[in-house]
Amino acid sequence: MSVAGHFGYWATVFLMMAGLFIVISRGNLVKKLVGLSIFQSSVYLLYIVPGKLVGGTVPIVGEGFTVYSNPLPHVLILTAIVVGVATLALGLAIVVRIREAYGTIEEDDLLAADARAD
Amino acid sequence: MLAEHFPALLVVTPLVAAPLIVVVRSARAGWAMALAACLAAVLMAAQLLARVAASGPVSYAIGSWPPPWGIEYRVDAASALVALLVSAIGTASVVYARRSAAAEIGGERLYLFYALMMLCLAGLLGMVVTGDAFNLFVFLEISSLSTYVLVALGRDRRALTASFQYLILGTVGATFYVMGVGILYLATGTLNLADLAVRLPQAADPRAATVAIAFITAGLGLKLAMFPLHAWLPGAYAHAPSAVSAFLAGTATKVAIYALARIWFSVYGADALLRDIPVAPVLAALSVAAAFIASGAAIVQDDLKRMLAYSSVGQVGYITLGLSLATEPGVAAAIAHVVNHGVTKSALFMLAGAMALRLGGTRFSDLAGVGRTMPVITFAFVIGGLSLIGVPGTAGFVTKWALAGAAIRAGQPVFAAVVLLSSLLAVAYIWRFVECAYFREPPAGAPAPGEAPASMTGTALALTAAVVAMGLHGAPVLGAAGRAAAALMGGAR
Amino acid sequence: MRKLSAAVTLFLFWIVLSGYFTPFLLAAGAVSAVAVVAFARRLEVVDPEGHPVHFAGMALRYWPWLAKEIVKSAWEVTLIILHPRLPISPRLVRVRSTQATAVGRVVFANSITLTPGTVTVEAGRGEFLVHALTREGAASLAGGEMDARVTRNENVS
Amino acid sequence: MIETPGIAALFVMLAAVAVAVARQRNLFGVVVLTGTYSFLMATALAALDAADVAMTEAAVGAGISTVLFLGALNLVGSLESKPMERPWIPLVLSLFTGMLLVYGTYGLPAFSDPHAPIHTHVVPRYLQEGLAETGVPNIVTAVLASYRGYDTLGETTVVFTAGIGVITLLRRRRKKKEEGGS
Amino acid sequence: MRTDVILRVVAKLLIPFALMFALYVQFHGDFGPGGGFQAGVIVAAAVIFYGVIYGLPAARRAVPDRAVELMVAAGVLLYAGVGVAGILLGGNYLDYFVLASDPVHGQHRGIFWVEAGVAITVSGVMLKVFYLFAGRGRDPEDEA
Amino acid sequence: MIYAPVVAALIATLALLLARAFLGPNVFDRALAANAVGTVAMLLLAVIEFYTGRPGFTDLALVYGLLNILGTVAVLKFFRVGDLGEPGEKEEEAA
Amino acid sequence: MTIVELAAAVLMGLGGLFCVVGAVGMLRMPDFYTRMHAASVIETLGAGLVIAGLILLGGLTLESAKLAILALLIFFASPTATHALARAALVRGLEPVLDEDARE
Amino acid sequence: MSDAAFALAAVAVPFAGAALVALAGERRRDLREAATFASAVMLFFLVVALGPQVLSGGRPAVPLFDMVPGVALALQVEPLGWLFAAVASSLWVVSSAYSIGYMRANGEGRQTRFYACFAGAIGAAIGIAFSANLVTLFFFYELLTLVTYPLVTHHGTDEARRAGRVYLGILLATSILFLLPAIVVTWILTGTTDFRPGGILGGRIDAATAGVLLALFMFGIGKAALMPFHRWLPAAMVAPTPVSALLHAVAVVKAGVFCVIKVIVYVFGIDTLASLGGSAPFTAIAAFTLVAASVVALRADNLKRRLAYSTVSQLAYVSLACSLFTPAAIMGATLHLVAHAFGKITLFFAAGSIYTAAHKTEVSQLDGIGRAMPWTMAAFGVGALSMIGLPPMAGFVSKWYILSGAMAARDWVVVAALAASTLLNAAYFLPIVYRAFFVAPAPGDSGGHEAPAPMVLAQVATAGACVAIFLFPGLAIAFAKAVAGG
Ligand code: NA
Ligand code: NA
Repeated sequence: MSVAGHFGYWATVFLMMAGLFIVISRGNLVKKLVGLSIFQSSVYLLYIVPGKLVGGTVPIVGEGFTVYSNPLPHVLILTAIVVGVATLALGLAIVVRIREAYGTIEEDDLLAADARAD
Repeated sequence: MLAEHFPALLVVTPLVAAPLIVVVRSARAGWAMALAACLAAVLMAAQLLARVAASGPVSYAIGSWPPPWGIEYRVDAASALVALLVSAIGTASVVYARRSAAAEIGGERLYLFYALMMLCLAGLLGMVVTGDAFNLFVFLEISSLSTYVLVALGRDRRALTASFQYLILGTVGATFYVMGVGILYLATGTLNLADLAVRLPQAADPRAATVAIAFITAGLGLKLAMFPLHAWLPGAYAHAPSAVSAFLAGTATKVAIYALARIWFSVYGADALLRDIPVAPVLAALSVAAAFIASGAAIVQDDLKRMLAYSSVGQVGYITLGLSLATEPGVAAAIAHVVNHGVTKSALFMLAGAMALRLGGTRFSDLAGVGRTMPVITFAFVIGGLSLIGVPGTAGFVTKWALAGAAIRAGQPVFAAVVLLSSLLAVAYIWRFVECAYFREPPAGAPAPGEAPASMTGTALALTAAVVAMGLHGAPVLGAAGRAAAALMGGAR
Repeated sequence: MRKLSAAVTLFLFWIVLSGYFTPFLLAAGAVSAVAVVAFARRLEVVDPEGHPVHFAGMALRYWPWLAKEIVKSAWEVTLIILHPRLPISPRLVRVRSTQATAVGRVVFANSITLTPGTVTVEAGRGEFLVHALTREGAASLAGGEMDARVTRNENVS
Repeated sequence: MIETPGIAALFVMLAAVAVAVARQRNLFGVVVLTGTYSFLMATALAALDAADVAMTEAAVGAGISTVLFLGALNLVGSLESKPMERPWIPLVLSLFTGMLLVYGTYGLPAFSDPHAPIHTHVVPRYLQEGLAETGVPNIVTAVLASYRGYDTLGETTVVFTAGIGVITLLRRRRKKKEEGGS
Repeated sequence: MRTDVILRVVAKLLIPFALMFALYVQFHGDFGPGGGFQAGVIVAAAVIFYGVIYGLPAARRAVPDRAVELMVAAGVLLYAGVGVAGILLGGNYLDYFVLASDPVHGQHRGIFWVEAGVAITVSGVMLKVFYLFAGRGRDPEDEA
Repeated sequence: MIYAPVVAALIATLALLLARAFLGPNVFDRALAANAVGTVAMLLLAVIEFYTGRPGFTDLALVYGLLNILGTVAVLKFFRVGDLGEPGEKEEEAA
Repeated sequence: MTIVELAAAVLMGLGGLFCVVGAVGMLRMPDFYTRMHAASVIETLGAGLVIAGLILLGGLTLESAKLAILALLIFFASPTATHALARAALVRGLEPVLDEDARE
Repeated sequence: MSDAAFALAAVAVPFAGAALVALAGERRRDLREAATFASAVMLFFLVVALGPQVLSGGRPAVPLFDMVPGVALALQVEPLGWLFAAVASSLWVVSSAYSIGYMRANGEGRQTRFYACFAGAIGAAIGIAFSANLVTLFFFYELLTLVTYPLVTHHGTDEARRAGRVYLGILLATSILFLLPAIVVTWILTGTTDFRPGGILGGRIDAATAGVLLALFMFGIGKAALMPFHRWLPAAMVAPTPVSALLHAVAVVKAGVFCVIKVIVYVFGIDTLASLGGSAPFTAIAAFTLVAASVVALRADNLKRRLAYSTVSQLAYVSLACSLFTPAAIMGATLHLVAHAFGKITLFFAAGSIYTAAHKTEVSQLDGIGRAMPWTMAAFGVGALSMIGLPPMAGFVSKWYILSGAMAARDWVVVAALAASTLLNAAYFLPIVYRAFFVAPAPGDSGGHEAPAPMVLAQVATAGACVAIFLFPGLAIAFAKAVAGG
């Protein structure tokens, strides 16, 4: 229950906060997507750090090894990474279209343009 | 027997239809394949619903790996009902899209539209029938990603900003969900919902369970447009192509609600929620706020689709209010409203889409005098609006009845009052449309009287008729919802 | 011939990577090698530039010398970095290149870059633009030994 | 035992890059930093024995994402035009969420606790029987492709969805004169 | 300015090895890190590398859009098809045990084909996305 | 124990390179640092392979190497001509 | 600790040191172009020595061959990347800091 | 055909008529009006045919749909409902004739919608009359509100739209906020919402709950126009006169008080209420409404407005009677429902005739009009006397029973209120009759002529009915007794 024993969680928490902060606070849409990527990546650590066993190895069964780190989080996070890049691709495609339609990718300008349209 | 594979095939059929459509590259064939997949899904969901009602929940081990090691598909009275709703509305939307999407989306992208619809449907159905917390996330993302694109296909450039906003918030929500699931996994070592239900109470630390449900509720709350996490919904629904609005309004938020109810009641259990974790009162408060604030916002919108969208946020408030009661009648009422409001809102968006097609838009200034130019569509819209208000004889009444009853039974008459009082706001926004449609003169240069294409009008009217039928003969839905609630609250096993 | 040698090279690459000698994986490696060569031909990368078999001998004759040069200049740069006053005299110089083929020029250019203290900025025909960290580095390059060695090796086969 | 401090050091660097990303306003700079972030993340993952994940993160984060960002920046311009204003609400929101997560994870098992539920439930079968049941020594692959193969079907579908989504969004209309081809 | 000679030559040298490496990653997913997804990404990266250096039209000539779009769909179909095969052979969906008389052999077979499906779709999608982004700034052109 | 010094040195290298990546001041400096980070990460992976005695990390390092060069070249190609897809003859725009 | 291990440890330690030196150079050098030379130290001596040490530990195995491939990749790719960087920087008009006497 | 089928047909016929009207459309107006008239007549015969069966104790029942589990959308004919249906259907025949004359003579627009909604309103009223349970009643109650909304806003003017808002706002709000919760609570308490003789709440409810529940019902039934929820009624007077006549004299407002009686008799049960006591607040509110509305009527110059407030006050009679919880008072309430219907429709017919023939809307314009329109003003006189409750008019019979109920309950406040309102009734009706016949027309007033024949015939018929009910009260009393459980 020591703070040191939870450093993985701290890293998760910090990256999550940083990512969320970028997503919310930055007006540039590309920057938001970058923040979103960081936010998503915090989950990697949440899952994978606790799966590590010091003295264990990669979960590839082989002669002479008995202690393996937990493979299940690896499987899950592989999926999460794929989801992340898929989201990124889509998000960027939408940003490109927004830029073509509005001439800007700054949130404030977009809001102003939409407000004028209403 | 093929029928024993229906739990898997229900999802796989639309999932396979999507790449097939991409291979075929034809809008016409794509439409036909999408329709066929939808109809197959409807039949399978109906068969499953009947089977579950007759002989209890069905568990299907994908890959023949037994749960919790493999991924389990689990059909019970709740998931079968929601699956039937989703596939039925999907079918209607695909039929409707034949003319509507052709008019709104460029020809060379039309086949992709149908593929995306199928992906969205597959994703939603997967969320419904899966018995695995992480698999739910995967299908959530399938449905979300396809939804972002579908929304972006709207004609107006604001569809793009709406889609982007949805993408950001939807991804944040999904990530919150995964965090919650991750905490649950760390605390219990399992991802299978049924297994979680068994192991969670034995988990060492109650704080983890509390925070996990907070993250999951916030995450799914974003997807289901729970107030105040609804910011993405009005823009998305208002600017998406009509067929997409109709489809999403009836399915997307509803499936997220189902997922939330599944985790709340099947994994955590009502007792734990009411006793240990203060999440139900928070949800109740937000629901009340939604019912009033969002419905109030609906009144002041200048655009019919946007008005309907805000109305959806308010109506979702009713549903979450039912869930927050954490009693069987409350959950049953919520599920019933999922079905009834799903059909109602789909019908309304279809009708609004029909108006948009003929009038070029759904701003109230476009709609002046539409009661004379499109009498049938307008009349049907009024019927649908009455269902939003909860007038007897419409589906909305049936669930408002159940919800008010559940609130009173749960010793929360205030919530019953909230439901009824806020439906007066629905009176206001629906009557705003009525006055616009019937009391204002059509603008100069308005199109000559005439209805939308038959496939659109017909689908919309069929759903409107369903709204009335479910209102007059509401017992089947309420009965099914009651069984669904029992299944949800009886635990996943 | 070039195709065959490319396929064989790739198959050897596979063997080194794989370390498994099951029939299935060996067959997979062979098929993969053929498939990659076929696809690479589609990309038009299996040509004298892309698969310079004739440069094979160079590995033995030129690389040891190059390695020595690299270590030498790396050490010099290390001393500069660690020197309190950071005694640098950066400059852009033009260096003559006498190689006839593109591959030869690339070998020369990359050798320059690989050697700490000099970087090829432009690899034009007959003359490179090089950024050097020190006067001495530029001067030794201007001496032309490296150019000559590369050209010699280029002409061997 | 250099693993733990090494991993911790990588985490600190990751956090530092995240902060740098937040502060950097040239989007090219951001993209480059993001690539660095991915390399660090992948290294950390490798150090955590998640070799498959590390390979994926490296391939995706440092390779594909960079290309994607650049492709997009080409079309949208590369400078974030406005500096940050009033960051307090986002800050408070992020902090609140972070504190919630801290609260929730504080009671969870500590790093490398072999008696944690995740090491004692479900997973033992994969590690002990996986090779015999699937013939695949890499348990990650066994779980990914077989035990939880359905997740991976979903994951492939996610990629497919993104693919046709981008096609749908970015496909140009054909020129009139080229019509009638197919 | 002309394509840089250094990049051109190094790319020619690297790309076949990158492709071979991708196939290695694909086939050795059972034994080490890697598998369909990673292999697919590396294949796509190799072609993208080619496209970056030799230009988008060259890449499109080598790997036409139509083929890429087919790959995008084919991988999912292959994966889902393995699942259906499980049903047809008397098992559950995605049941590999029934794919061969020996269950473990069946598992091998199933994993092989689903990994192939993943690789095909992933490489197709990555490539297509690159084409679309890189081609966006130019004149409209027929993508069929 | 023979690995501890090299791991420590490599991590220190990473930290210093990151400092350069943050300081910039321009995108080339950052790209240079990022490229070096990739290289050092490759070395770190190779060391981890021997430290844990498990094969596979070299594969990982090779992936790094391949994608590192792809990423760097893409950034530069982009910077030079402002377009990923051009063969190279597009006119220069002022930055 | 055997002789081989000792030798390997020395090689790897030296490699690590050169890496640190290169990184210090990256920080100390005045402009982008000069920093490239510092980076070269990492990619040549640093990487080379570390990998050499590892090959020594691995002996005559396929694993060592793989490491050699890795080294080859670094030696082919990194100068290419450095060159590309330098060229791009010059083309985009990034002025190098030059010594007073460096007027060609 | 069984009696159940008759009951179902009675509800269905007006809706079928509405559909026919809509199909006929503006182009075939003769067909359209024929459809209206034919439906009215057919409905009347269907209702009449049910009478003997109901009087002899038969209760034809038609379960339709399971609206919510345990609560079906179902019809059942019992004496009170039959009586209401009989009044509504017979008056529809008369008012069909009247409407045709009125609408044609005034050249009103949107007549198809008018006739269709009119028929729909009658259908909803019959549905209310025949509902077997509270939910069915609520369904038809709301339907009636909605289908009359287009009638109220018929003219499409801003004034009409504002009136429509008030109309819908009050009626929907009260029904959703009070009536629906009352029904839900009843359902939760008893597990049923069926109307049963003797009530369903007996033994399941304490006095406090009963008081709250009763309040919810009384105010929830906004159509009964208890103050302060009465404003929709005068607002609705912007509608064409036949609408005011039929709907706001018969269908809508009677539906309101009908619901009140039905709830008190069949949901609470008179005995239950009497045993629980606590009726005083409702009695007070009803009494206040009774007197206050009369005062407002006295001050209204607009004829229809005066009639409207008169209606508010007359409805309060029924509510007042109901709140006494005695059989005699319930009988009186039932009879008043009938008597007021015939009297008030006569008055509205007359007002419409005056508007059609002389284009006059204000009381102050009516000097000497009796000379030009003797039939109309005679009918008006009959209606007015019936309202006041003087013999030989129907109003006397019902007021007699209410008064005796009040005396039996020894509720002197009620007696006083009745007396006061009778005086007020006289004060606001008799001057009109006096002006019409005994004051000379204003100079320059041409005097005009009698209204078109269908209208005159209709008002004479209803005036005659007022007298007839006084002369032959047996049938009505028999039904009223059956209601009160006598
Ligand atoms: Na160099
Ligand atoms: Na793998």
